[in-house]
Parts: sequence; C-alpha cells; structure tokens
Amino acid sequence: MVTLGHFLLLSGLLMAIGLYGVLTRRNLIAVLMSVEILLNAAALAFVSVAAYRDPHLFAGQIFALFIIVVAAAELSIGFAILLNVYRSHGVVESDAISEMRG
Amino acid sequence: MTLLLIFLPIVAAALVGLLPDPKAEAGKRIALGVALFTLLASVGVYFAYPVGSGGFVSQFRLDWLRLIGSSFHVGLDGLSLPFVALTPLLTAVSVLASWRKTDKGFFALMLLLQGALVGLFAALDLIVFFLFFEAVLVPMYFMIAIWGYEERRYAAVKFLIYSLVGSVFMLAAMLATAYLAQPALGELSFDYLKLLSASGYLAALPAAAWLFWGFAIAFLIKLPAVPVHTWLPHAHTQAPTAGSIFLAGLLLKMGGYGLIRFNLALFPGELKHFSGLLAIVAFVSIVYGAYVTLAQRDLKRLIANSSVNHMGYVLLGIASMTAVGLHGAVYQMVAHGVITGLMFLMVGLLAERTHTREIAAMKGVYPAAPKLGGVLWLALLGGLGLPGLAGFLGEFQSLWGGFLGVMTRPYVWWAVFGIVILAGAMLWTIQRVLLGKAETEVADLEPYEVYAAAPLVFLAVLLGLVPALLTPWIDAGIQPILTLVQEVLK
Amino acid sequence: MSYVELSYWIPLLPALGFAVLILFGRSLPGRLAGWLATGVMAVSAVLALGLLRDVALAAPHWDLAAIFSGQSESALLAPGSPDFPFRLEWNWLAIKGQAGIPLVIYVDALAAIVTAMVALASLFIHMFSIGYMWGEERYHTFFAFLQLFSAAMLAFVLAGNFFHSLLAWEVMGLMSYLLIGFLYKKKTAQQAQKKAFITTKLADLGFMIGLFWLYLLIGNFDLADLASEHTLALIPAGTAAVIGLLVFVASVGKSAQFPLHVWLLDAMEGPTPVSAMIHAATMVSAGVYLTARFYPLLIHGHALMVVAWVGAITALFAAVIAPAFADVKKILAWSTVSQLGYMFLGLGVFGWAAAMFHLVAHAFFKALLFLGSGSMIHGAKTQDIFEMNRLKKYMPWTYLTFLVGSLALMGIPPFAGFWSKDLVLHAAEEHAPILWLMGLTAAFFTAFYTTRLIVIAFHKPAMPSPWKAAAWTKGAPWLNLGPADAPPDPEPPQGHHPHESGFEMVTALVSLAILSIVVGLWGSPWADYGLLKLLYWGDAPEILPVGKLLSGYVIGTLVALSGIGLAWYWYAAGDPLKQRAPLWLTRALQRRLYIDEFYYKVVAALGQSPTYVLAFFDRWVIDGLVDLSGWLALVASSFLRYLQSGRFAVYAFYMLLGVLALYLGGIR
Amino acid sequence: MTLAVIILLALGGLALALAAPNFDERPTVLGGISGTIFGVTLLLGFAAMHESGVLYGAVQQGPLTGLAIVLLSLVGLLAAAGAAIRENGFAAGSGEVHALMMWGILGGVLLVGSAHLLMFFLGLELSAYSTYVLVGYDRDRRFGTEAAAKYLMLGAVGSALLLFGMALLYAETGSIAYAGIAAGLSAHPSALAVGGLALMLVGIGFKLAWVPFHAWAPDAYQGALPLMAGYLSVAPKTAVALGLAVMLTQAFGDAAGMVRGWITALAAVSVVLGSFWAMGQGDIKRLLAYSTIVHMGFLGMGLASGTLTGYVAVAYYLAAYIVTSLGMFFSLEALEAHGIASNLEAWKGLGRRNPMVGVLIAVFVLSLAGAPLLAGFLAKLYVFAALAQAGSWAALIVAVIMVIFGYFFYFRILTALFLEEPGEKPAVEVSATAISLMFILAAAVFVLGVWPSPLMQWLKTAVASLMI
Amino acid sequence: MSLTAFYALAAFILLFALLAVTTANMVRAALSLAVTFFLIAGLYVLLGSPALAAIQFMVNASAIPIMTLFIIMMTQSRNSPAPKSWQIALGALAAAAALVFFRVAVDHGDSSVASASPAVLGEGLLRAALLPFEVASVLLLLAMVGAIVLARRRAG
Repeated sequence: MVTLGHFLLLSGLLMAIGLYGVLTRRNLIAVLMSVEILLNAAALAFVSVAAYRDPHLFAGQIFALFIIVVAAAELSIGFAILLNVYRSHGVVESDAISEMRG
Repeated sequence: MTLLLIFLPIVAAALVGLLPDPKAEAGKRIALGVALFTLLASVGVYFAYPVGSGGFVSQFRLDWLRLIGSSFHVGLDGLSLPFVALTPLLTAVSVLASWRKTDKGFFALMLLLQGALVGLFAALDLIVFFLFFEAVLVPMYFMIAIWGYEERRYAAVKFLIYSLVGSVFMLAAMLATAYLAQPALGELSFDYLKLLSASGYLAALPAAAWLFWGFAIAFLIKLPAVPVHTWLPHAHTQAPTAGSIFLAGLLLKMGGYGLIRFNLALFPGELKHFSGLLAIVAFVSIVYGAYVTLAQRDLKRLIANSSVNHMGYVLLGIASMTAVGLHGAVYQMVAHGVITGLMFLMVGLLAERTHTREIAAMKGVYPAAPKLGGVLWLALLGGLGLPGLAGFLGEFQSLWGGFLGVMTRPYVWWAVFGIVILAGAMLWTIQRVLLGKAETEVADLEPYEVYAAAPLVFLAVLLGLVPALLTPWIDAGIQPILTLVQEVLK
Repeated sequence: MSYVELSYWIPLLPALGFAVLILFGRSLPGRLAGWLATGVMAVSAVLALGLLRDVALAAPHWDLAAIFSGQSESALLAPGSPDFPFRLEWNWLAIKGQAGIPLVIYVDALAAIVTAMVALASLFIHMFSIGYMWGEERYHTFFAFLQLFSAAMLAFVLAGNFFHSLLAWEVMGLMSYLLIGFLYKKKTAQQAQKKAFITTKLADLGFMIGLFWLYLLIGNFDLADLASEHTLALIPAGTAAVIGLLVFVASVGKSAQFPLHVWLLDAMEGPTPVSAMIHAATMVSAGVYLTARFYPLLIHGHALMVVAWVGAITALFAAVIAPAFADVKKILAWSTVSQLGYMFLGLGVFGWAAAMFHLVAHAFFKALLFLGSGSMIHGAKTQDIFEMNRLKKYMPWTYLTFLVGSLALMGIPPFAGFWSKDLVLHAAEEHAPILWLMGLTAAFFTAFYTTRLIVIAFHKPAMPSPWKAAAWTKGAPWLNLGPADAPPDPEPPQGHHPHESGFEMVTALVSLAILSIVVGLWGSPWADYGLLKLLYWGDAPEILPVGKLLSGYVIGTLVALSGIGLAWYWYAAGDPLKQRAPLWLTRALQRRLYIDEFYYKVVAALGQSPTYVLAFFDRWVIDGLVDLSGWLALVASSFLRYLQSGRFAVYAFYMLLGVLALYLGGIR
Repeated sequence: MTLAVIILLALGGLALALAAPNFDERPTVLGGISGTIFGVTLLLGFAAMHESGVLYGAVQQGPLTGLAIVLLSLVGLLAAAGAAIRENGFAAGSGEVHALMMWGILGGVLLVGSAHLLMFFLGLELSAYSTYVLVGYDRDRRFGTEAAAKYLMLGAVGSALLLFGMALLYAETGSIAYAGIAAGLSAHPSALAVGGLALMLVGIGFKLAWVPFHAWAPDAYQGALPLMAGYLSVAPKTAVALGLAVMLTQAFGDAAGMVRGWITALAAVSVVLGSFWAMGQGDIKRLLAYSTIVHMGFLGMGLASGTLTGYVAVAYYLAAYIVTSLGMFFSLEALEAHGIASNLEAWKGLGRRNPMVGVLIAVFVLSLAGAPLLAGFLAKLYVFAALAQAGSWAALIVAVIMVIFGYFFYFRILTALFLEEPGEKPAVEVSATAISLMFILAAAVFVLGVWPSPLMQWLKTAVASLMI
Repeated sequence: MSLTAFYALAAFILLFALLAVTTANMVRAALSLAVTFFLIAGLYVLLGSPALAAIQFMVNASAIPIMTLFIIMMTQSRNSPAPKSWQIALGALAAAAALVFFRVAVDHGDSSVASASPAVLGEGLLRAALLPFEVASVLLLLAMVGAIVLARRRAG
C-alpha cells in the first residue's frame, strides 16, 4: 500500500534535491528552477496530506493551488530581476552578484 | 521645586541650543543666569530642609510607566541635598571658567548635565534614576569628544563604554529587583521608597548577591575604584576644564551616592557580607591611587589619579557601614567636589595659558601669577587632605568610621599610608609647578576667573571649619537608612 | 567677665589677623602689617596672662615642702575652685548615636601656662620680625602665616578634644611647611619644606590611628575623659601602651626626636624668626605637650620607659653632633633637638612637672637664642660663626642677650635652664641612673658647643670657615626628600661691617632675656616653686627631697662649667682653626651620622619603589586589558564579517543550518 | 472596517498602478493620493479595533488586526510622505512605488489578521514581493539589482521552507486553521511537528532578519534606495512580528513554549552577531541593516517572553522603531537626494555643515542606540522588563551587554557627524519637505520617549487580546 | 492505489529532478524540470485530484518551463558553470541534512486516499478560500506591475 509516508518521503527527497540545486547551481536561472522544485515538493506534500488526512475540506489541495499561483508570480518577478542582472552584470551567475559583503 | 531644579536647566539648554547664531554670546549668559538662579533656589531648599525631622521634601510623583510600575518620582532628602546644591554651583563655576569659549552647544551641554545630575540625585524611582544616570553620559561624551584635548575621542569613547558597562548591569539588577520584590509588595513597583520597605524581603532572596553586584559594578566604575578606574585618567585629562570640573565634582559622586542609596539601603546584608572585599578595594584605591598619582607627568592626569585615592576613602567609609564612616563618605564626596573642582579649574586655566599640561614644562608659576598660583597651591594642599580645609574632615571621618567597622579595621592601618604618599605627590607637584623662579610670563587670573574660584575657595575653607553646615543634613539622610539596615541585619 | 570665658579669643584673634592680612595685607602701607600682627598678638598675650591669673587663683595648690618631707597626705593646701579645670564646649560636628566631635576649650594649669608662654613668645617674635623681615618680598604674607601659626598653636594648647588637637597640630605642620619654604625660590628651601612636611605627616599617622583606637575603646576624643580612672579601666594595659606609643610616634616626629629628627636641621632654611618661633619655642614642643596630655595612658600602659630612652638618646646624640657645625642656626637647631630630648626624658622618668617646666623655660631662652642669632645674621650677613667678626664689639645688645640665653641653655644658675634641666635630671637619677648619666653628658656637650659658638662668633675676628669645603650638597634621587645642608647663600659680601639691629628687634631680645630669667626664678625653690605648685600633678613621685636636690644642682653646675672650661681652653685661649677632630669623625658628624642618607637611600627609596611599577601596571596592564578587550571585540568583528561572504549559496546554507539547529534543539 | 481597509488598499493600489504612468512628472500627486488612502485606513484601523469575528473564515477582526492596520497605515502614510523628499521622483517612475507599498501594507494587514496558514502565507508573500521589487526598483543601481536578486532567491527558498513546514504541520494536525493546529500540538510535539515548526520559523525569521536567516538584509538595505530600505526595515517587520505574536498565542498551542525558546535563542544570536557585524561598517545603510538585525533580536526577546509586558513591549518597540528608523532613512534619502552618499566618509563634519540636520540625525541615532528620553530607550527598557518578568536572566544579561556594543557602533555615526572636521566639503542644504518630515519624526521620537503613557495604555488594550 | 505506479513515478520524478539540478545544459535542465512537474501531475492523479493535476500540467509543466526557456534565451545562458567544490560540499551537506530531517515522515501509515472532485475543489476555492482567492489576484497583479516596473526604463 502506498501510504502518506511514501509521499512525504518523496517530497522530502525532492526537497533535498532542490536544496542541492539551490546550493550548487551557479546560473541564477537554474537556481530559480531549483526553487521551483522546492515549491513543488511542498505542494506535493500538501496535496498528499489533504488526500490522506483531510477528506472533507481538502484544504491542502487548495493550498497547493495557491502555491502554483505564487510560484508563477514569484518567477515572473524573479525573471524580471534576473534580466536586470543580465543587463548590469552581463551574466546571470551567482559569482557576479557577490560584490556586497562584510 | 525639585522639578524646577531639574527641568529649568534642561529647558534652558534647549533654548540655548535653538539660538540662531552658533557663536551667540547670549548662550553663556543664559547658562550663567540659569545656574545662578538654580543655585539660589537650591540653597534655599537646602536651608529650608527640616533637618530635625528628616525625610523627603519637595516630592513630586507622576504615573509614568504604569505598565511596569514606574513613576516619575523625585524628592530631596539630607543625602541628596548637598549634591543638589553643589551641582548648580559647579555649573556656574564651569560656565565662568569657560567664559572665553563662544560655542553655544558647549553651554547647552553644561545645562543639560546640570539638569540630569540634579535629576539623578533627586530620583526616587529606580527607572528614573537610571534614566538620568544614562542621560549624563551623552552630554559628557560630547563635551569631551568635541572640546577636549588631543586624544579626546579615545577618552570619550572609553568614558562612554566604561560607564555603559556599569549602567547596563545596574539596569538588569533594577529590573530584577523590582520583579523579585513583587511578591512582597503585592505590586510591581520601581519606587525607591516602596522597595525600601521590602528590603528585608530582598535581603533573604538567594539572588541578592547578584542584585547587589549589579548595582555595585555601576557605582564602583563611576566612583571609580581600582581596578575599574582606568577611564578616569583619560577622561579627566582630555576633557575641557568645565568637563573636568563636572567629572570630578559631580559625576564621581554618582557612584558614592548610588552605593549608599541602593547598595546600602536595599542590600545591607550583602554589603555586610562583602564589606571586607570592598574594604580591600578601597584600601587598594587609596594606596595604589596615590602611588600612580606620584608617577604622573601630566598635570591634569596627576589630579585625575588623585581622585582615585580620594574616592577610595568614600568606599572605605561606606564599607564600614558605620554612621561615622558614612558621614565621612558623604563629607568626602562634597569636599572632593569642591576641592578637586577647584584643582581642575586652576589647572585648566593654567594649561590654557601655558598651552601644555606637562609638569616638566612649568616652573615658577606662583611668582609669575600669584593669584592663580596661590589658589592652585591652596587647592593642591586641599587635595592632600589638609586640615582646616574640607578634605581633611572627609578623610578623617572615613578612616575613623573604617576603624570602627569590624571588617574594614585591618585595612585602615595600611590605608593611612596613602595620605603620606599622596602628600608627597602633591608637594612634589607644588614644588615643580609653582615654586622656583618664574621662567615664562603667565597671565594672572581675570576677574571672572576669580569669581569662579572664589566660591570654591570659600567653601573649601568653610566646610573645613564649620561641619555643622553639612553634618545635620547628612545625619538626616543617613540615619533612617542605618536604622533600616540594623533592622534588616537583625 | 572672667578671662576664661574670653579664652577662645586667644587663638581666634590671630586667626582673624591671618584672614585680614592674607586678604588685605597687600594694601597695608609700610610696616603696618607687622605692627598689626604684633598688636593682635599683644591682645592675645594679655588675654593669655589674664587666663593664667584666673587659673592660678582657681587651681588647687600643693604644699611641695610637705611632699618633699614625705607627708603627701596633707599636701593639698587649697582644693581649687569647683569648676576647675575650666571647660567651654560647643557643638561642632554631631553624629546621631555617636559622641561626635564637640569643640572644647579645656583650661587647666598646664594649658594656661603653656598658652601664656606661647602668646608671649609669639608676641616678641612678631615684634622682632617687624624689623628683621622688612624689605622681604611678601612681607605681609609672612605675618599672616605667623599669625595663623600662633592661632593654631594656641588652639592646640587649649583644645579639649583630641580631634581638634590633631587639627591644630596639622595646621601647625602646614605653617611650618609654608614658612620653611618662605623663600620658595631657593631649591634648598623647597626640599627642606617638603622633607619637613612628609616626615611629620608620616609620624602623624600614629596620632590618627591612636585616636581611632581610643575612640573605639572609650567612645570619644575627650582630653579630660582620658585622665579619669573610669575611662582607663576600659582600656587593657597592652592596648594602652600601643595607643600611647602610636601617639608618641607623632610626638617624636613633631618634636624632631631621634629617629625622626632629620627634618629640623633642614628647616633652618626658613627665616630666622620662623626658626625661633616654630622650630624652637613652640611647635616642636607641641610634641612634648601632646605626650604630656597622653600621660595617663602611657602610665596605664607602662610605656614610659620608651619615652625616656628616646629622649635621653636624642638629648645626648644631638648635643654631641652640634659642635661639628659652623652654621649658627644649625648649632641652635641641634641644641633644640637635644633640649627637647631632655623634656621627653623628664616625661619618661615620671618628671612630668619638671619636663613641663623645662618646656616653658626652654621656649623663652631658645627663642631668645634664635632671635639673637637672627640679629647676628642680620648684622653680619652670614650664618657661619667663623665668618662673624668680633660681634661683641659691634652688637652689644645682641651679645648681652645672647649671653643670657646661652647661660640659661647651659644650666648656669640662676638662669631658667638651670632650674628646669636639673629637675629633669633629678627625676632621671631617681628612676634610671643610666639615663641620668646620659643627660649629664649631654649637659657637658651643651655647655661646650654653646661656649664655642659664643667665643668664635662674638670674640674672635672673622676667619676662613674650615667647614665650607666639607659642606655636603648632595642631592637625592627620585622624590628629593633631600637634606639640604648646602652652604648658606648668598656669599657674604667682603669688607662688611656688622651693626646693631633696630629698635623692635632689640626690644624683643631684651624682653625675652628678662623672661628667661623670670620664668626660671618662678619655678625655683626660692620662689617656693610657684610654677611647680600649679603644675604638680597628683601623687607623681617626681620631686625629690631637698638634700638630694641640692647635690644635683651642684653636680649639674659643675658639669656645665667643665664644658665651658674645655671650650674656653680650646677656642678662646687657643686658635679655633687648630682644633680639629679626626677627619672621619668630622665627616660622620657633619653628615649627621648618615641617618639622613639612610632615610634617603633606604626608607624613601623603598617607599617610592612601587611608584613606577604601579604606574606602568596601571597604564599597560589594567588599562591595557581594557583596551585589549575593545581591540578583541574589533578583531572578532572583522573576523565575523567574513561570514557575510556575499555569496548567495552560503547565505542559503546558513538558513538550512539554522533550521537544523532549531530542529535538533527542539527534538531533544 | 477590516474588510473596508482590505478593499481600500487593494483597489487603491490598483488605482495608483493604473494612474502611475500619467503622473511621472508630478509624483507628489500620487503621494498625496496614497497618503490620503493611508490616512483613511489609519482612522478605520482605530474603528476596526472594536470589531470581532472572522472575515470569510480567513481574516480575524479584532484589536490586534486594528493595531496592525494603524501601525502599518502609519508606515504607509510616512512612506508616502517620504517619497516627496525626492522631489523629482524616481528614475524608474514614481507611481508604482506607491502601488507596491500599498499592496505590501495590505499583505501585512492580512498576515496579522489571518486565521489560517494559507492566508498567512499569502499575506507574507504579498508583502514580500512588493519589497523584492522595491529593492531592485532602480535598475541602474548595480548594487540594487544584485541585492534584489539575492533577496528574491533567498526569499523564495525561505518561502519554500515555510511552505514545507506548513505542510508538515498540516500532516501532523490535519488542519491549516490556527485553532485546528493548536489543538493538535502538544507541549512535546512529535518530530514531524518539530520539523514543521522549525521550518515555519525559518520563513518568519527570514522576514524579521534573525540570524542566521538575516543574510539578505545588509545587501538589500545597502542596495536599495534609502526610502525603500526604510520601508523594508519597518513594514514587513511590523506585520510579521505581530503575525508571529498571533501565531504564538493562537496557532502553536502547547508547543508555543518550545517555539519561544527557539525565538529567544535566535534573538540572542541576532543581537550578538548583529552587533559584532555592525561594528566595522562604513556604509550607513549597511550599518543600519545590522542595526535592524540587532533591534529585531531585542524585539524577538520581547516576543519570546510570552508575557503581557512582553507583547506591549513588542508593540511599543514597533511603534518606536517605525518613527526612528523611518526618520533615519528619510535623513539618508534627503542627503542622497543632495548628492551626499550614505557612508561615514561622506558624512564627515555633517553636523557642522548643517547643524539642524546633524541634530535631527543625532536624535534618531541616539534613539536607535537607546539613549534615555527617546523612544528607543523605553522600547528596550520594556523588553528588558519583560525578560525580567519572565525570568529570562541569561537573555537579559546578553541583551544588556549588547546595548554597550550598540552604543559603540551608533556613536561612530555621531563621531562622523560632529567630531570629524568637514574639511573642504561644502555646506549642506536639505529641502524643506525633508527637514519638516525629519523634524516631525524626531519630535515623535522624543514625545514617545518622554510621555509614552497614552500610547502604552492603548497598546495594552490592543495586545491584551493575545493573552486570553 | 498502485504501489508500482507510485514507485515508477517517484523514481522518474527523482531522476529528472536530479537531472534538472545537475545538467550543465540549461535547456536540458529546463526540459527535465518540465518532465518532473509533469510526472508530479501524475502523482496528483494518483492522489485523486484530477483538477489539480490539470492545473499542474498547464502551469507548472508547461507555462513555467516555457517562460524559463525564454529567459534562458534572453540571457544567453547556454550552460550553467560547473559548481565549485565548496558548493558541492555545501549542497551535499544540505541534502544530507534534509534527509536526516525527513526520516520522520516515513512513520505516517495512513493509507486510504480520499479523492477530491473538481467540483469539491472549486467550491472550496470560492467558498472557504474566497478571500485568499481574491488576495491571490492582487498578488498576481502585483507581480505583473512589479515585473513591468523592473523591466521598463523611464521615458526620457
């Protein structure tokens, strides 16, 4: 039987992969893609919990819907900013945006 | 009346600060006027105080921070009145001493200091006390940092940080005291008088030692006692003349006053428990301070270090927990305010004329400028605790009280040698600076400088000969505390 | 209005005189400042004499003849008035629950006699100074200081509370300091004033501690209380001895007794009237007076032998050293040290009244001698007796009065010193023969050096001083507490002819000469011991049977005469320059037996040794630690700032670390 | 009233966004409109305090929401006025700034009032997104773009972690409503719930810039225009702090104790490290960012105390911080508008070049440092009092020690202002608008510090609802 | 529910997700991401929520990868540079930490799935979550305005 545990574990693994991507990717677009994985992992968790444990309200599934919306909005702003980064720095790589420190 | 004494200078400071011209002559005139007016008022309050019955007069109380049970509660008693009267006096002296300066900000800061100091001495609420304790720091910082000598910034920061180190622990202790006393009082209150009524309960608290040291650290730093004294030489040396007068005359008194007001009155058991330790600190301050004084080459620094010695007597008197010792402590504080104020005044005026503070660079000041030299001579002799001047009575009573106290007695035997060492330092200074043939021209005192020095000279002598001008007030302030202490210690 | 009720004016008048002179003296014309001060002292002196009269009428009198014959139970002739000793009391410093410090004037016979002595001596010294100091810079200041000193001394004598004794005692010390350094431009004067102050201040610590201890035991500082048996019962004998000796240390310092005598020689840097007043007649004897006031305690503690020994050693030692000096003032200073030693010796051997008698007598004749020396210096413009040119011829009044003073000092009847000193020696003979022998030896040397002084200065023509070459001018390191036995400056002008001093000075000399005789006679058996009758204290067994007394008188006189004879043989009959001691001895004596150097190189150096170590410790260790902590914070800050690396991935990693930490912290 | 506020803010933002392009040349008009709207919502906020009930099952009406509306509207009002300091507007157009801020404020109101996690999340994102854009607003500012990129990506990671935490809590309790969650949590929650709570705290701590979730803040402050940095330093923080207070009392149930412990730890670390980091800074905005971290640390200590005094302290702290911080950033904005960069080097001798500006800045700096008679002092005092009341002695000691460090780095600004010689630098002129705004805020700082009683009383009634 | 289907989907999801975060070629990564999201939509079907699966397919698996591809083109980021070794270390550490952290999830043994019809979901959306729904619209509006603001240059 597939249990809630399976899904949570899967979303956890996805989370780990996403985090790995966030930390290792040097291209900022790729970083944002990793963030998308993170958000999807969270959404998956919500959906699965709703399916297993919230059979009347399905609040988690509605939540997941909003996550998708938010992710889209986030990406649109993120890409706009990355375009500005590209304009001012010439590349969209994390090395380029490490001028402020200390 | 208390409110007037606190807030008139503060309002006047704002007024001076708002003068359109940064170099306005009106600034110092206002400052002098306000200082003199408050001086008259405070002297009036001083002599109107019912010495026989004691207690707090001219109390004012206003709910302020109701949520944490703090109110703006001020009042004056025999313990605070001498300082409240001394503050405007030294302000007036400082203004006169800085008559050549023109910056309005300088005079505004002085008035601010005056108001804050009076507020501090009048505060009957822990939070209000802390408020004014902190409020003194900022003007003093700027006074040193802007108008000081060459290493002014280092000295100012050191002064600030040192003072803060003490005050934040005091704040923590105040908060803890109020909250821990809550069960006994039935309410949360920072009111000094209410907490006083719970001092028996406080004494029994397991945390009493922590609370005691929270307060004590702040006051020992301010006093200053060895080994937390090293801000003082820097600050005194680098401060402008007026700043030095304030520092020596009043800011150091915050320490001794606080020790009596809070450490003695609220935590007598702890004070008794640690009195041996405090006596050692006092003894070290006296002897060590005198030795370090002896080694100084900078005239202002020398006088600054002598303060360490002088304030050691204060601590000794307090640590003795005897009526005599406490009398001595308070007397010594007032006397030190007058005499060291005078010393710094004269040294400041001298340094302005010679453009150096190096002792080696001065010689024969007395023949060159007899008035300045004579007064400085008198002040230095006062500094070594000369009988007939105010300082002797303070030192004598402190040591006497110290000898009466069981824990402090062994240290008095050795502390007395501080007198001789300091005498050596002072006499040597007199010899090097004042005596001999005049080598350079030194302009003698201007009339306004004579006016600045005259009241201090007068007081130094008067308090040396007529202790009745002070002791009844001290008695009225000290005796209730001692009575309470004895009850608690039972 | 009795004089007793006016007694507080006696010190108060000169104090007011001081205030007036210090504030307005500068504007007084001519010698007015001097005359004003002298006038004030004259009023004080009249009041003091009146006080003495009141006391003499009110005090109990003893029949000393009865005591001499062993019938002491019927000795009290008149019990004295019920309110004697007189006592005036004001509230001065009150502390609830404590005795506090009331202001007390306490007048008993001793106080009245010494007050009168001080007032009179001061009066004549003031008078002398009018002429002597004329032309000096700060003429009015000098008189102001003299006035304040007199006020303090009188207050000290009259004080009924030991705190006020201490207060006045310290003010005297201050005035001594200021007057020694009156010629402040001289390096030697600066050194001398500092040395005097520090030495006496160090000794005064004993007084202070003694007072504290006393208060701890008996609960007040009252002078009269100390004498009551009830009070003494509160003090264990051993403690009494320690307290008494602590106070005695202060006396030793003030009275320049061995081993704290070192400052007095240097104190001669002050103007001569100062030497006469402070360092001969009054202040130095304050130490003796104080010990006399603590007498009950010393007896109670069985500590008198210490006093006696210190006195005897000092008396002998100073008298032996004195002949090695050529400076007239220094010879007299050694003489003072020696005579003060006699007083302590007298106190130490239960000769309380004898010592006090000697105190009064010595004050007058030593003041006279010093003023005489001042007159000599004034006339001869030198302090070196070898350079003085047959002064007898030029200064007859000075010679005559100086001779009176010298005879009194040497103990030749019927002058004052004879009566008083021999009484002291009798007491010593009774209690400690060895001390008596020491005292007699000292008396021999006294006669010797005094005669030497008179012969060389007054009778012999000027000659090159043999002492100058050996003068010791070594400075000292560090604090420079230094002995300043430098040659007197300025150099005497060549071809100067001495002349007699002016009217005021001669008047003062003559008056003191008369007093030197009168006081002695007042205490002599021929006057029925008038002075001693007043002073006699209870059942002190100090006065000896007449027969023994007479033999003592004879022995004392013979010893003095032999001293005179030897000096006459060597210096008057022979050539003074030929009389030389071996070089090592001369040098040792000249260097004051190396005691000053010991203080310098050992005591002062040890005392100062922590100075620079502690100053270094203060600046670099304590303050250094403070600075270090600030510096460490900054270093920590600069290292911690590397954490904020600017790298996005690192920042994200911090967040994850944070979560993990929270999780692990929460899950426990 | 709450609903009216929500609608007003949403539509107001829309209107501003639509009108924006037409008013590029007259930016003050938009500021006026925005200010008016915020003025209205401010008043409505007072009314909203007396409401009760839950709006559409998502937004709670009540004193605390009212308080949030008032405080956040105040921020909006001041920010709208502050935009007028830059008289010629912003390089990328002026209007949208107002719209973005207004929506951000809306997000804050929703966040505080939310009754369940979804609303909380949306409010948080709304307020966050507006700040992402505001930080990168001027794309010609190289640092601004860099900061916006880092801020957005870290923020996204933070959101994702927050979401995951919510999911875990949802898994544990089966509910996303505060009440349901609270019912499902025990004092010793399961590992799943602990994980969920920890992850949630990341998202929240990120907004409050608690160490170690703070790393974006210095860059964002330094890169942004001062006005935006000022908004950033107060608006999201006010909302999230109050929202967290609501969560602590309503959502975390018996597990709140554990969370409070976490908050104390995070706050203490923030105070300590923030102080160390602030010490050597030369750029004033960056320094202020670390100062914010420290302040949020103090605030967190108040939050964690869990007492009424603590919550009042937090509310007062926020009010005090709003006026102080905005005053500070307005000063920076005014100076930058006149070509004076926000670093200590450029500020040398400023107090002599223009004493008025110097003194006003000194008031703000001293309040930040916690000097007495100014709002910042009482704010800290109340927090310390709360710590004492809660018996958190260790936290109290850490906090008071760090006050000393605070003085140390704040006084570096004052040193530059008053103690350094101006040298050749010319006198400074600042627009009348800026001066008057600064003066009003300084006066507010002073009044709050001297006579806080009325405000305190009002805040007490507002936060009292938390204690039930 | 079929365990096989779950494992198959899960395996591929993880595989493509890994590809998406490790492939140097950005286009390939974007496409892997699309596949990942598509497969997640499959999981949603398994969880009984076809409506959600559809939305996931339309938004996450289609629109977002396309937008991503656009941006990849616009910024000419053909490849993502190979991660630095410290980045790999941090990433590995973080991933490991996350795994430690998520081990707890396995304990949950619920096994019955309730399926949510689109009607149920829609009603929930417009009734229970009406206010969030409206707020989400503001959020999107904000994102739009924000993106425009960030992208445009002031006229003149």
